[in-house]
Amino acid sequence: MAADEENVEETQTEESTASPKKPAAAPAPAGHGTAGHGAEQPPADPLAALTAAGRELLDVYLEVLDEFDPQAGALDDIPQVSIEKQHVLRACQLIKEDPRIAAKMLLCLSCVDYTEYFQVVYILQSLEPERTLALRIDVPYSDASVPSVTPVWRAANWYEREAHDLFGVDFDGHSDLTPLILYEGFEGFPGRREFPFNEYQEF
Amino acid sequence: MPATILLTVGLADFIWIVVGLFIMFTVLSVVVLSLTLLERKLLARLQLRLGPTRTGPMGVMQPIADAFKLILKEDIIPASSEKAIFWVAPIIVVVSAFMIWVTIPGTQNAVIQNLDLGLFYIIAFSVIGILGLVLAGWGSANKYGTLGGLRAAAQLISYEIPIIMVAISVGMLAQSLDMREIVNAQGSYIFFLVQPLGLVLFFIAGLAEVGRTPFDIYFAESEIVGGPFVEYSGAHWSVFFLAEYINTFAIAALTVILFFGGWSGPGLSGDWGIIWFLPKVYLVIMVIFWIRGTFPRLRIDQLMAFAWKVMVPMSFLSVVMTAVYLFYGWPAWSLTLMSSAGLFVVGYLIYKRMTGPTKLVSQTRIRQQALQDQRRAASQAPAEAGGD
Amino acid sequence: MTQISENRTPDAEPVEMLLNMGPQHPSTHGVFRMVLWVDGEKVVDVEPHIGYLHRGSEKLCEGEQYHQVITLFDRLDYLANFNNEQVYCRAVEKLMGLEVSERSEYIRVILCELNRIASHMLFLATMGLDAGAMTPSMICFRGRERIQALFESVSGARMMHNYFRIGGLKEDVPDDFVPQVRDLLKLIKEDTDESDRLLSFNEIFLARLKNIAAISAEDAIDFGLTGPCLRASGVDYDVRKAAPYSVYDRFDFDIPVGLDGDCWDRYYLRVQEIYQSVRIVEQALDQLPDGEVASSLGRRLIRPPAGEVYVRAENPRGEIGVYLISDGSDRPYRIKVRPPSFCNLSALKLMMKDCWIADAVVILGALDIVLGEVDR
Amino acid sequence: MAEIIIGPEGSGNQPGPSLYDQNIAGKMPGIITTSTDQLFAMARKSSLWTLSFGLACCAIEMMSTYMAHYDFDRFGVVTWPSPRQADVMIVSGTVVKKMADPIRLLYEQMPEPKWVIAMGSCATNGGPYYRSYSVVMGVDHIIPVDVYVPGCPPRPEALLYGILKLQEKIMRDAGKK
Amino acid sequence: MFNCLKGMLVTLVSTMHGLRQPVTRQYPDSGNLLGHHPEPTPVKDRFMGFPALTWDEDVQEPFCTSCMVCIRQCPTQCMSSVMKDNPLHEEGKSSRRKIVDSFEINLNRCILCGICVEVCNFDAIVMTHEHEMSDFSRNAIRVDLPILLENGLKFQKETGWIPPTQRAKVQKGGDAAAETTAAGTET
Repeated sequence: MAADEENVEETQTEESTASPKKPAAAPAPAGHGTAGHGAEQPPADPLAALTAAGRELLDVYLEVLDEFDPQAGALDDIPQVSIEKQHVLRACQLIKEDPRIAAKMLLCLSCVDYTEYFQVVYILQSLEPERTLALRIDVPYSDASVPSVTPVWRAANWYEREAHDLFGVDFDGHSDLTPLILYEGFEGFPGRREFPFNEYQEF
Repeated sequence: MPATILLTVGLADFIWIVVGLFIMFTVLSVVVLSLTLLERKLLARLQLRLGPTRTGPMGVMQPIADAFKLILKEDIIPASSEKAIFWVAPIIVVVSAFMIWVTIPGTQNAVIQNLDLGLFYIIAFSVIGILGLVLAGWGSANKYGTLGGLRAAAQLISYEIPIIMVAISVGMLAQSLDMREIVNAQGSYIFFLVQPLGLVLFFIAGLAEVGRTPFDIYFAESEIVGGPFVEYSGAHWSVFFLAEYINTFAIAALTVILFFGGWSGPGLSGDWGIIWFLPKVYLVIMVIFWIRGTFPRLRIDQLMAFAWKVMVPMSFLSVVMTAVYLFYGWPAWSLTLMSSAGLFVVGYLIYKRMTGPTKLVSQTRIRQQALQDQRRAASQAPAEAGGD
Repeated sequence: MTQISENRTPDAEPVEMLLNMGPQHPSTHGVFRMVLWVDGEKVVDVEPHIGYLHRGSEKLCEGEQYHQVITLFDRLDYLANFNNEQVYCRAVEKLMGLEVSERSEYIRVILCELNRIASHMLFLATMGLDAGAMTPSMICFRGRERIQALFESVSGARMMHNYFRIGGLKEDVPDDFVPQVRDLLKLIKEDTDESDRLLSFNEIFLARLKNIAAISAEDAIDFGLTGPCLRASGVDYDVRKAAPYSVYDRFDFDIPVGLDGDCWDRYYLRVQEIYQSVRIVEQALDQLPDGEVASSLGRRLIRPPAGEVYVRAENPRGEIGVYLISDGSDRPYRIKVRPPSFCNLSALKLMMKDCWIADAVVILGALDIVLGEVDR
Repeated sequence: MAEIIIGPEGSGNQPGPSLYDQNIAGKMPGIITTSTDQLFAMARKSSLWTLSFGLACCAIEMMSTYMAHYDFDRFGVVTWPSPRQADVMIVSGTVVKKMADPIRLLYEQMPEPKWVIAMGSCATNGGPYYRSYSVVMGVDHIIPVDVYVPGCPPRPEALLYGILKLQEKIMRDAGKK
Repeated sequence: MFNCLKGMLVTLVSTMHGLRQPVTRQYPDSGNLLGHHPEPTPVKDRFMGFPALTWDEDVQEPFCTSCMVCIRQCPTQCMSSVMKDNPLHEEGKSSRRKIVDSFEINLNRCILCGICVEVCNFDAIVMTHEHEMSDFSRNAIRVDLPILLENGLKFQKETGWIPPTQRAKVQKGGDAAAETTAAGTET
């Protein structure tokens, strides 16, 4: 009988600690250079997860984007560079056209809401040799607009429309930012953190 | 109108026509019900299924339930449609379908009104149905419907020509356009033996004429969701359905009459010939359903090209061959030979036309194989080098 | 809709007709809407509209605990449930630095490959239906039904399995799993052979599919196509080979590659992929080790350390990517899925240049989209 | 979703007797009506043509049901692409707000008598997406539903059982008059 | 041309094959009709149907103590329950201090994921093989404690269900007994 009781308590304590709580402060974006990490974390090397080949690639990557003051980082084991948002179009062109990287494919364009600013993460792929890269830009809430990269990769078209739908980020130079997946007349930006969940009402 | 008919045909004939029409209507309705059941059961068997089993024993009541339900369904006339045309179109289709049967004989005597120009009459009336389809598509004020109607017009008129040509060649062989005469002319040998080319052309064109797979383009379900019938519901729609199956039956019956000797067969004479006639017709219909269960659908441009580049020239050829044969009075096997040669040409033409993509495929495969070998060699080479 | 009609003025000659396909249309594979401008039977332009199945999965994931998210991932690409579960579990495992036991990796691979076969079989079925042939669909569904029966005996559900766990599996496979799968593979081969004989080289089918919507490798890469759609254009890119994950580097299999990048290549490539998947499963069954499969986490609540990770995998429809951000709590901070069909579909406009209405249906069918994944 | 159809109390959202049925009943003399009603109901229940209409995950199981292994055709259930020729609408999958209007339109395009089956938990009440901002909490907020098939997705057998239930309902409704 | 004919042959062969053996299962029927596969497909052992609560035969009470773990872990939150003091515990018959007073599951909402079974510490909830529960109204399939227990009992009887934790013990105990019969069983 004691075992049962214990079990109950154990689960409950576990549950109580597990209660949903919003992060008091947004997690430190991993890609912000050397000093970008939160104080509570041990000052680990952000590039620790990179393999040797990854580091090599990162060096090349930094060299290619030298003119935009890039900051090195790593998205887990993917080499990553952060730049200022106004350079993104030119940088993307360089990344695509430079033979040393030749990231011909845009795999993913993700928008993340850190409650104070957005981050737009481009995950890129070069096919020969097969390598993955990440490019990250910060977008402030007050001025949520980014140069569109549709001239570089046509794949960005729908991704940008989607991000515009869900997060309200404007993409300058995009030909058609009409709602893609939300219906016309939807209010708010559901991707943002402050957008509430529905409360279910039983009928 | 009735008065003039009375004057020309006489009272007894008139009564017989009315009674005959009624009998025809009943028989054809039963036939359509049986066909829908046959189609569902046969298709199910082709597809490893069982088909209807739960309505009556083995599902035999299924078509009756369907018919009842369709008649009881609400009949919607869309607000934006041309109401008169919307109403009239199914009637045109079904009347033309029924009118064909006035002169198609089941046996020597089982015919409502035999006509000397029976074949001509049938072909003439079968064209009227197209008008109904076009009107239905246009009148329902639906874009799918309009597209379907236009497709129907293009398709059916194109395939009308080979049918006419083949019918002419058969008429020349039998020296008559009277359906009974045509059957009687096949006493010694059925025309299939002397005109295999004609049969193949007639059957393919007939499939196209009733819109059966692979020619079910004007109501292609996955493309234009039912074409001209998209806005029809309830009884109106069932009328189209009825017409479609009557036409299928008519094409099968015509195939049998023109090429397989109709009701003539060993052992049975007179009106008992119906026992030969019906199984033959149903066999042809089963082949139609079999084809339906196997083939995908053609595209409209491929269909038209096939009609005008293969079917029409070859049907002309068939007429010419028959004419030559008759003019010189050659023995029957010479026509068989010529016709078979023509069939071979058709086969070759189809082969040429249709194997274009197959050739592309084989080329692709060869290149692909080469590429893969190359790749494999490339991937093995460094491994070996590393091993060394 | 208003802006659509403004785009095209009726002054221009020839007048084009606007044809609306979907959201309910027999061949849109769910609820996808495309607006075609047609000139007679020719398609002049196309405007795809998605979002008719946008369920907000990514947002919902932020409100679910890590193990509950698996149920939502099941329903993303509802034809490749195991593959989706696998990529999500791998993402969390990578974040936590968990090692998964050999046996569970092998079982995952076996189930994923079987799921790939099931998905491709559904593709063959719908491809036949789109082209107007009914029987292949029945044959393919017979095979699919067998695979689903196996899934049911393994995971307890035919489609939404919820079987993979972070760090392992829910439970071990049943005792007769290996002989069962071996029997199944034979039947799958038979079914595929039969459907292949029936449809693949049928002249009408070839005429309908060959040289339709051919796109070049450059275009395909630029549009971010992945999976069979990319490989049909001749690009030899498959995540299973290019960046082997799980235990895929231990198997010997080929990546079928097309050359022309047309619909038929896309179709036939999938037929060949079924055989390759069968090969993988056979090898995996031979190598299947013994051992523990249950997750080392047990019933503990999962709290990965703060960080982010991007994990890729090869789904039946292409490359799926999961971009997962954790803030150290028990719920993910953000999950972004890179859906393969989403990118494949965005190239629709290019593919439907200058085709016929009947082709439009076939092109869409050959893309093999799953709307649950496109809209999320 | 401007308006919500609310059925009679206590019965969920069941549709009342349709106008069309009432008309037929009104035209027929009493005794005949009962038996003909039964007869008509038998015809109707044996020939339920569905609108081929898949929304999400459940659509795949619905397709399985049509295919050889389960064979919906045995029940006389065949699928037609146009709503005009359909009797039953199987709402199979999540109903999203963007899709709500088309679904309602389709329902209105179907001729009477017509029935709706809500297949799966999403179509019944939102299912796993009950917290989503874009999902309708059950298709019965938009159109009246006759039979609810629970499950996520329901096995094909469960859907067949739902059809049997619907047949039962059709017969029962005919007996009531 | 050749391939077209080959395709026709395939359908014909499958017909001939099919004349003997269509794959269709006749779902509600349990007999006759050409003798084809009379029985509907049986569900597999592991099939996850709708959840139900189990009944402890030893003590004659539910296993469930209403600890709310499943309720919190349910992705769709389709359950609710109320806890009460266990009268049997006061009598000393049962080891459970608390017992379930009422339990409600909205099966319409349930997505059959099996998480509740997995997290349950008391073997109190099972996924039964029940899956045909269509009904005419929206909330008809909202089941409460008696029905849940009834379903659970049915499932227990049908499958000879042993609580998973005890199952492990039984297996271990069996092994231990086989190896060392002398050793006493430990609780």
